[in-house]
Order: sequence, then structure tokens, then C-alpha cells
Amino acid sequence: MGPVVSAKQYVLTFAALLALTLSTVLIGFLDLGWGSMFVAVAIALAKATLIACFFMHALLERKLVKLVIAGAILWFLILVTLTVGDYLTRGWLGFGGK
Amino acid sequence: MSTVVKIPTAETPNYLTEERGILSWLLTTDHKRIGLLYLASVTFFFFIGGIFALLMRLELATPETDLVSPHTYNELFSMHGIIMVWFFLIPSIPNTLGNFLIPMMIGAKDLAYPKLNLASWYIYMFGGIVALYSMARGGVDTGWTFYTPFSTIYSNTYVVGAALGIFISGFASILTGLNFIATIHCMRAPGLTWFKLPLFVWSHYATSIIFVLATPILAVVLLMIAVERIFQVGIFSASLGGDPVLFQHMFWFYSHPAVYIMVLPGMAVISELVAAFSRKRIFGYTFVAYASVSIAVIGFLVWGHHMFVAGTSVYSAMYFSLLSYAVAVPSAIKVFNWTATLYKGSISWDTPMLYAIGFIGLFTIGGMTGLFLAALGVDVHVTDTYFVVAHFHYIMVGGTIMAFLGGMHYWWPKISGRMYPEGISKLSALTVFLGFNLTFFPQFVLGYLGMPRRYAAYPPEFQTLHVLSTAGATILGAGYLMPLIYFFWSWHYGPIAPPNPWRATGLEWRTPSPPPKHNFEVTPVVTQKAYDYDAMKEELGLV
Amino acid sequence: MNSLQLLPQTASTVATEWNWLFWMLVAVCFLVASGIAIVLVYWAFRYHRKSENELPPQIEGNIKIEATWSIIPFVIFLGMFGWGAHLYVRIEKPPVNAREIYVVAKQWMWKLQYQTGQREINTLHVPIGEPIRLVMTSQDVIHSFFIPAFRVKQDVLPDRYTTLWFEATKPGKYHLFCAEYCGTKHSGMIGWVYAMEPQDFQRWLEEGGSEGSLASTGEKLFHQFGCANCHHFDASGRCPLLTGLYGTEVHLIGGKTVVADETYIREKILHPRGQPIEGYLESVMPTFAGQVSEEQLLALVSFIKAIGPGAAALPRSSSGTSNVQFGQQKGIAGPGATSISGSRPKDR
Amino acid sequence: MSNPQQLMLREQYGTPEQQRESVTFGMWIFLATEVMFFGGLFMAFTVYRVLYPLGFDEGSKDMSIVLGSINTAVLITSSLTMALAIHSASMAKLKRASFLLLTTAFIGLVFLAIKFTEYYQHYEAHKAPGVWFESSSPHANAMELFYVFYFAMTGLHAIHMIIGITLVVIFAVRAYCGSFNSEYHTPLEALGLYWHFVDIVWVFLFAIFYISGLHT
Repeated sequence: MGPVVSAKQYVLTFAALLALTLSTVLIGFLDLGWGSMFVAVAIALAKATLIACFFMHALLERKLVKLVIAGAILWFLILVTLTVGDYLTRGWLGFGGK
Repeated sequence: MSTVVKIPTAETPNYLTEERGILSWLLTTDHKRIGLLYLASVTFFFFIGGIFALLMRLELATPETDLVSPHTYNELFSMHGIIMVWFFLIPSIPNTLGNFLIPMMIGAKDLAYPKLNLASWYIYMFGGIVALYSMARGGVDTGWTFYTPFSTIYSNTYVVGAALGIFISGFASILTGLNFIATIHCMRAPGLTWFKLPLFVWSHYATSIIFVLATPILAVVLLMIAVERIFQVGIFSASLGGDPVLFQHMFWFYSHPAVYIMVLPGMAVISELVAAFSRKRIFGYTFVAYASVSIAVIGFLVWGHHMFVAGTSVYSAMYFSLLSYAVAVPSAIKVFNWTATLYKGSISWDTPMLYAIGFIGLFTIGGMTGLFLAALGVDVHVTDTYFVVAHFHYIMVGGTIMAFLGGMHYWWPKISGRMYPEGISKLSALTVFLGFNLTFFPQFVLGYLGMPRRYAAYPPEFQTLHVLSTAGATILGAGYLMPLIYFFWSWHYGPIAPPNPWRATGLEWRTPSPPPKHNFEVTPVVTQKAYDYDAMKEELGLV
Repeated sequence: MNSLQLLPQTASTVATEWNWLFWMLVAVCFLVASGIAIVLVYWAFRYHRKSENELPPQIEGNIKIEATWSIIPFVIFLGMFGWGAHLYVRIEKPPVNAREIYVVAKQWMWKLQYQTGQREINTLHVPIGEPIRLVMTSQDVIHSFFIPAFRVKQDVLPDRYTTLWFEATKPGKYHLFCAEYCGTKHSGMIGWVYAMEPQDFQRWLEEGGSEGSLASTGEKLFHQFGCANCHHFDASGRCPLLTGLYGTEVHLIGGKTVVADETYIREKILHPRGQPIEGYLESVMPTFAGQVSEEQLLALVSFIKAIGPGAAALPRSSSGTSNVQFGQQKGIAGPGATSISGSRPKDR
Repeated sequence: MSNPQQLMLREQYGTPEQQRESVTFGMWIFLATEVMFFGGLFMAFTVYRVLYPLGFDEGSKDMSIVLGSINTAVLITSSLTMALAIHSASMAKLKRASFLLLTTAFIGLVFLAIKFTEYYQHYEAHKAPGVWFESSSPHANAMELFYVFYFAMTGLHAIHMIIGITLVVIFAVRAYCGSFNSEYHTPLEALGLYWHFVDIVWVFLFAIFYISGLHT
């Protein structure tokens, strides 16, 4: 097994990650209200994607591995949506505790 | 099939005789030996949990608390639940029969990570010892559900110890699931494609998905309980504005799929038994295979049905109820397909088949009462009553344990190289079936009448039904003791078993009983589908 | 040995509908289960192995049959879901004109307070033919209020109000259970519900030594805790006007609105500075957490309700019915359906 | 046991390729369980953040954005050296791989040192939850809840780091002793996956804990 990715690509990824970190901080100083958390998490998602694709070689992996990654993300989303769904719909009926 | 089956003689070493001495067991990486280590451990925990259950049933024979104090009673049902769920039911079939059989069924020498397999047994035992220790120190009285804020603020018992024991053994579950998934993906014999796999393997694959994706949530929520209790910071308690219902969400996100961890391996066994003892391919193999996976997946979407009166929103109750009905469909498909397999079969009444038929009947009742609990309006009355207790015992005891015992009888010749005694085993199957129904059917009526669960004392009008239940529990206990005794007997004195006593088709039957250390002398090449009796009729001598 | 009872009492409006749905489910499930059992046993005999070497015909499956027994159950399940959901909404959603009774649960007893001031422990007297709405909270762990004869159950949580309603139809004495495991004497946290003819109930109310209505107790507390020093009954006080507040929308800083319901009032007493109200950025109100018991809180809430819209004066009559309609509460709600974020002194 | 030729094909496998695939596949599944493990905490954090936005923002205000950003950069650097270490191993440059692994471990220790400095600062500022927590803010409770999650989640992350650093040192020694070659370095790849995953977790922790208090 030879190297799958060139060293140059790693360095580029590294630079992109640093740039994104800097932009997270800078955008954080802007008052975006509710949006600021979304932007921060969105940039974090971009960074995570870079790490997964280029450091962890997820792009070059078998379909099976991609399925595992997709599954993990999907299951996390199931957990969050169905739970937060309860909290967001509480009170819709207009009387306490329902 | 190129494998030549040799009749085992004293000279041919098998996995039991290849190495000897206690260390050769404690340091083994052979999946078959680890399966037996698990078998001994889960049997031990089963009888501990069983003793707790029997004491509870004796206490409940009268309406007053006269045998044990209410506090002791609360500890009894808590420890019964903890031991039975995490130290018996969850590892029962996957870690014993699954461990023993999956590599053989797929024609592999071992699991993908044999050392990890051994490590998971040690982790499981360590967790079990921690849990038992905290019970010996004074027990735990939170129920197996650890609901906050009772578990984090108000209980004066060894909650952290018990939670730690479960937390540790959770890693054994994760590692087992990981091992099975990797094994089934990477270690199949040449030619063995997914749709040639036995349904046992499919079902265990589905189970492993749940192991791997649900157990971490249990680990993290128990960790949060421990942090809250030790540092007295409110994560789920109101002191900081936390919400106890969030704990319930996280707990059931694990614990509902955990129900499928318990019953899917039972279904795995039943598929094998029904095929072998009808000498037929399972009716609608593909449907049953997909049903296993869809149970595992949809099973993750229904946890909220444990919380319909817990103070969640009415809207979330709606979607959880609807999804709960959706998960009932694949279970129904399985029951129908097993039944249809009998049609025009060649049905033998050997003990494993008796257990299998018992399973189908009891699982049907258990599953159908689940429809009652999923119906929102009905659930309001019957939730947290004996109706729920009866319902999940029909699934777990009537389902999983029946399947476990059926599977143990079926594969006993392979495991031990000897046959079990047929007469007494039929008697025990019958005793278990009758004892089980007598124990748990009255509990449906109790719950319907409104008897809440986890009551040490109860109004006198419920006594008749409780007495029936206690009587049944005694019979059930005797039914479980019988196999324990005759399996020990058979291990030493049973008649020598041929490689394939049932004339079944699985790869595990095409190697000597007991199998050699690496399962097969020559790696098998698979050319036919599962349960293909037509293709194998010459080899099996069938006409 | 006591006599065997096989049918539960049916004594509320929803209980009758519940029975219909339950027995429908029993009928459907019994039919299908006995069908499976009969087929299973019949085939087990009919196709019993005749010779050791028998090879039966192999049947692969039949996609049409399998699809049929997948789709038909699914349709039946949808029907069960629909009926169950319909009944659930009926059980969960109280009528607006219900008589309110306040419940405080603690290990291991039920404390009940009537609007008219009567208090009871582990017993509840209710008139038949009138909807009753329970506003419930717990002082410690989670409990669950369960009356089997009425087919109603609702968990009672600490630090928040949950509600349960029923309308009794038959006079009688019924079990009251705690259905959520709550500790050592969980099985002792039981009591009785007495459903009475309205005139009997009225007589009972008059006999039960009331120290004045709950709202008037709340009024006394309102003065005792010094609330009246700032919250004047006209607009002259430094603090928000409470007259006419109940059930209306409150505008919070940040543009959100919440409805001033029971939970909101409770939270404001305990954590006044959590979500600042429009016009009162710097709240001067001290917290009352740790100083007011759950029962006193309910009395205060009852008082605020009594001076709500449409109430000219304190209702001193025996009628505890609230004519306040609960507004729709929109937006994001806390665990107790109202956002809370407060400064509470630590207990330690 | 240090001969790559023996390790390349353990007895349960048929071919080296099968072994390689099942080892990396196993690590990916393990990472899926880790996603759920941290995911539980992220979910609970989300719920409380939705319920108490003001208190959580105020809690975030006291985070040190300087130390947080430096630590993010530090961890990203360690991921780079880890990737380069595997790159070197795959070209059979084992000495260089060993050196890069040791660098990775060292950078990991720097991360932990900064992290514990932050913990100490929080403790000094009475922000450590429990008996140590003091605040006169109207949102003191929600702030404390924020810090409960902060300590729990970064603490778990730190434990993962400690495990990772230990493994990296062990693998550095193994690489130095020649346990791998260009054909056989699968365990190193698996370790790399773990290390990068821990990095990803931090990226999200940084986003949810440090940023939302910045603008106020």
C-alpha cells in the first residue's frame, strides 16, 4: 500500500482549517442574534467535513464505510429531532404540561 | 460441498479437547469457548435474577407486606430488572449462541477480532461484579429505569455503583456488536453472499446495529446520572432548571431499542428452528431478512411511547404512537411467515420445535398487547400497571427465553457433542410454557383492573390474581431448573451426537460435533442458498 | 381470599369510550391470535413427519400473499392509531369551564386543595356530572395521579404544573393510586376518590371547615410576603399590574411573547428576573424560591387568577370555576411550558 | 510479535486485504458509536440551549476565546502531523513516522496543558459547577448548567485525548522498532482515524461553547 494522498494535500487542508477557525472567531464578534450559533455550527460542520474527507480519507473509502458515516449522522439526527420535537411542541395545546 | 465430515473419535481433537486447563479457557480467543464462558455467566446471572423474582412473587402472595419490607421489595424488583436486562437478556442469545454460531454459519475460522471478543467477556464480567458488589453492599432501589430526580437526589442506595456496573457492561455490548458487524461483512466464506446467509445471521446483524448505535446513549446518560449524584449539580433535576423528562428521552432512546436487542436474537433462533424442524426453507426468506433490519431501524424511532403520560407534548405522543404501529408490521410479517413455513412441511415434534411453537404463540400475545400500549388513549390507563409488566414479560420471557432454551436444545449436540434426554426435555418445555402463562396471564387482567406496578402492597381485591401468578412462578422456576440439571447430565453421560443429528442444512452442521478449533478442516465454498433442502437431499439422505 | 374481580369499574365519561376501544382491540387481537394458534397447531399435526427421511416440497414464498399480510395489518394498525389518538386528545384536553382542584404530591401523600379553601389528604371529593381539572405539581420526585375507574393518569412532576381532567358519571368510592415509582412507600401513596351527587357534594363542601377560599388565602399571602407594596391594584406601582393579567399575553424583551398561565405566574414568583418583561428591564423583584411552599404558590396563583380579566372582585362564593380561557401559548416553551431562566439562591 | 510479516495475516483471516479492510472498518464502526456517545451530550446541550438561550450566552461570555482558538489551532496541527506520520509510514519511512508520532503526542499534551489552564481559570473565577460555583447573574442557574455541560463534554474529550496520546506514544515506539512497513500499517491508520475523530469533536465543542458569548 503506497500513500493515498499527497503530503501537499494535507498541508492545504490544514491551512483551510486554520482559516475557517479564524473566520469562526471573527464572525462570532458580529451580533447575529440567534443566527450566530447556526453560523458557528455550520462552519464547524465544514471543518469536520474537511477533516473527514482529507485527513480520514472518507472520500476514498469503500461504500460500506460511507454508509457507516451516513448512518452515524442519521442516527444522531433521529435522536435530536424526535427529542427536540417534543420540547418545541409543548404548550401548543395551550394548557400547562401538555 | 467439499467439506468431508469426519466422525469424531477420541483421537480427533475438538475445540473442547485441543487444550486443557483453566488458563486455556480464561485466555482463549476461540469464539466457541468464549460463547461457553458467556453461557456459564448468563446462566449464573439468570438464576440470581430469578431468585429475586421468586422472592417478589412470594411477597405478593398476600396484599400486605409481610415477607419483606417495602424497601427490600423495591430493591428486589430493581435488582431483578437490572440483572435480568443487562446481565442476562441482552447478552443471552447474542453472546452465547451468536458467538458460538455466527463464525460457523458464515464459514469463518473465528470472529474478526477474537481478542476483542475475549476482552468483551472480561468487561462484561467486571461490570457484573461491580453491579453485584453494589447490590451486596446494600442494593439499589430506583427500579431498572433510574428515573430522575429520584435516582439522583432522593434515593439513599448504591445508585452510582449499579450504574457503573451497567456502564461497564455496556462496553461489552458495543464491542460485541462491532465484532459481529465486522465479522458478517468481512469474514464470509467464498460464495456466501448476503442473501445466502441464514436468517440467524441476518437477525444478529440487525441486533448488532442496535448494540452499536444505542448503547453509547445509555453509557452517556448513566454517566450524567453519576455526575449529577456525585457532584450534586442538576443536569436533569429542577435545581438548575433541568428537565427530568429529558432523562427519560435519553434513557428510552437506548432502552426501547434494547428490547429489540433482546427479541431479535430470539427471532434469529426461531427462524433456524422452524426451518430445521419443518425441513423447509423459511417462507418468504427475503421478507423475513428485511423485516429484521427494519425492526432494528424503526425500533429507534418509537421510544417516546414509554412517556405518553410523562408530560411530553401531545404532538410528540402522536408521532411516537404512529411509528410504534409501524414497527409492529415487520414483527407481524415474521409471525405469519414462520407459521406459513409449516404448511406442507415435514414437522417433527422434537423439543426445540416445541419451544419454537411456544415462542410463536407467546410472542404473538406479547406483540398484540403492544398494540394496546401503542394506542394512545388505551395506554393512559394501562401504562405503569401490571399490563405493561405482563406485556414485556411475554416478549422477553415468553419470547427470548423460550427461544434461548429452544436454541440451546437445538445446538446442544454441536456445543457438547452429546444429545440431551428427549423425554424430560419435552416435559420441561411443557412446564415452562404452562408455568409462564399461569404467571403472566393474570397480570394482564391485574393491569386492566388498574393495579400499578412496583407496589409492595396492594388492595385486597387483587389477591386472587396475584396468588395465581405466584403459583405460576413456582412452576416456571421448576421448569427452568430441569434443563440446568439435564444439560449437566448430558455433558458427561448423554449419547454421543452425530455431526448433523437434525439433518439440517446450515454450515455449522457440516463440521464434526463438537467442531475442531478452527471450525472447518477446509474453508467451505458456498454455492447454494440457505435452507436449500432440495440441493442437499443426497447429502442429508432425504427422499 | 377475596372475591375475584375481572372487570374494572367504569365511572367517567372517557372510561366508557375507553372500554369500547379496549374491547375492540381485544376482539381483533383475539381473532387473529386464535387464528394463528389454530393454524399452527393444525399444521403441526397435519404435516407431522411421517418418515425419518421425508423431504417435503420446498416452497420459496409468495410475494402476493406476503404483501397482503403486510398491508392489511398496517391498515388495521392505522385505524387503531386513529381511534387511540382521538381518545387521547379527549383525555388530555380539558374543557374550559372545568372546576379546578390543586394537587401537591410529595413522598408519600397527595395533598389536595379546593378553590373554596377545603383541604384533603389522600382523599378527593368530586361531584358527578361536572368536569374537574386537576392542576398538579410535586414537591420532590415524579409521581403519577391515577384513577383506574376514570381511566385517567398523568405524571406529576417537580417544578412544573401538569394537568388532568375527568368527569365522573357514577357516585361511588374509587381507588386513587400513585402510578410512577416514587420511593420506599410508593405502594402506600394511595387514597380514595369519592364521586358524589352534586347536592351531596355541595353539602360536603359546606361542612368541610374552610378557612376561606384559596384565592383569599392567596390574597393574605400576597400582603404577607409584601407583594402588594410594589404590585398595586391600580397602575401606580413600580411593578407590573397584576389585575387582569391572567391568561393574557406578556411581551418579553427580545420580541417573544408568553401567555401568563399558571406555570408562568409560578415561575415569575420563583425566578422573577429570568426573562425580562418589556418595560421592566431592571427587575427589582426579589426571588421567592425557597420561601414559598408549593401549596402557598398555588394559593397565590389562584389569587392572581381570581383578579384576572372578567373578575371584578375576589370571588368569595363557593364556585371555584374559572371563567378564564387559556390562551394559546406560542413559541419555545421550557420543560414546564414556559421559558424559565432564573437566579435562585443555592440551597447550600 | 514485532515482525510485520506475522502481524500482516492473523490466523482468523484469509488474506491480508481482508484483515486490512476489517480493521479499518471496525474502527469506523467504533467511531459511529463515539458519534452517538458525544451525540447524547450534544443533544442534551441543544435542548437546554433552546430553553435557556440567555443564560447559555452569558455563560459563554466568560470563556477565553484566545485560549480556545489557540487550542483549536494546536489540535488541527496535531491532526496534520498525524496524517503526515501515516503518510511517512506508507512510504516505509518509519523513523520519520516515529518522530512525527512523537510530535503529535507532544502537541496533544500542549492541548491538554492549555485545557487544564482554562479549567483552573474557571475554577478561580468560581465558574466550576457544584459547590464552587458563584454568580450574581439573574441567569445563574442556566449559566451553571452551561458549565456543567462545558466541563462534562470537554472533560470527556480530554479523556479521549489522554487515551489517544498514550496510544500514539506506543505506536511511535512500535514504528521505531520496525513493526510496520509500507504494506502493513493498518493499525496506524486506525489510530489516525481515532485521532482525527477526537479533533472533529473538539471542532464542535469550540463552536458551541466559545462563540455564542462573543458578540455581547
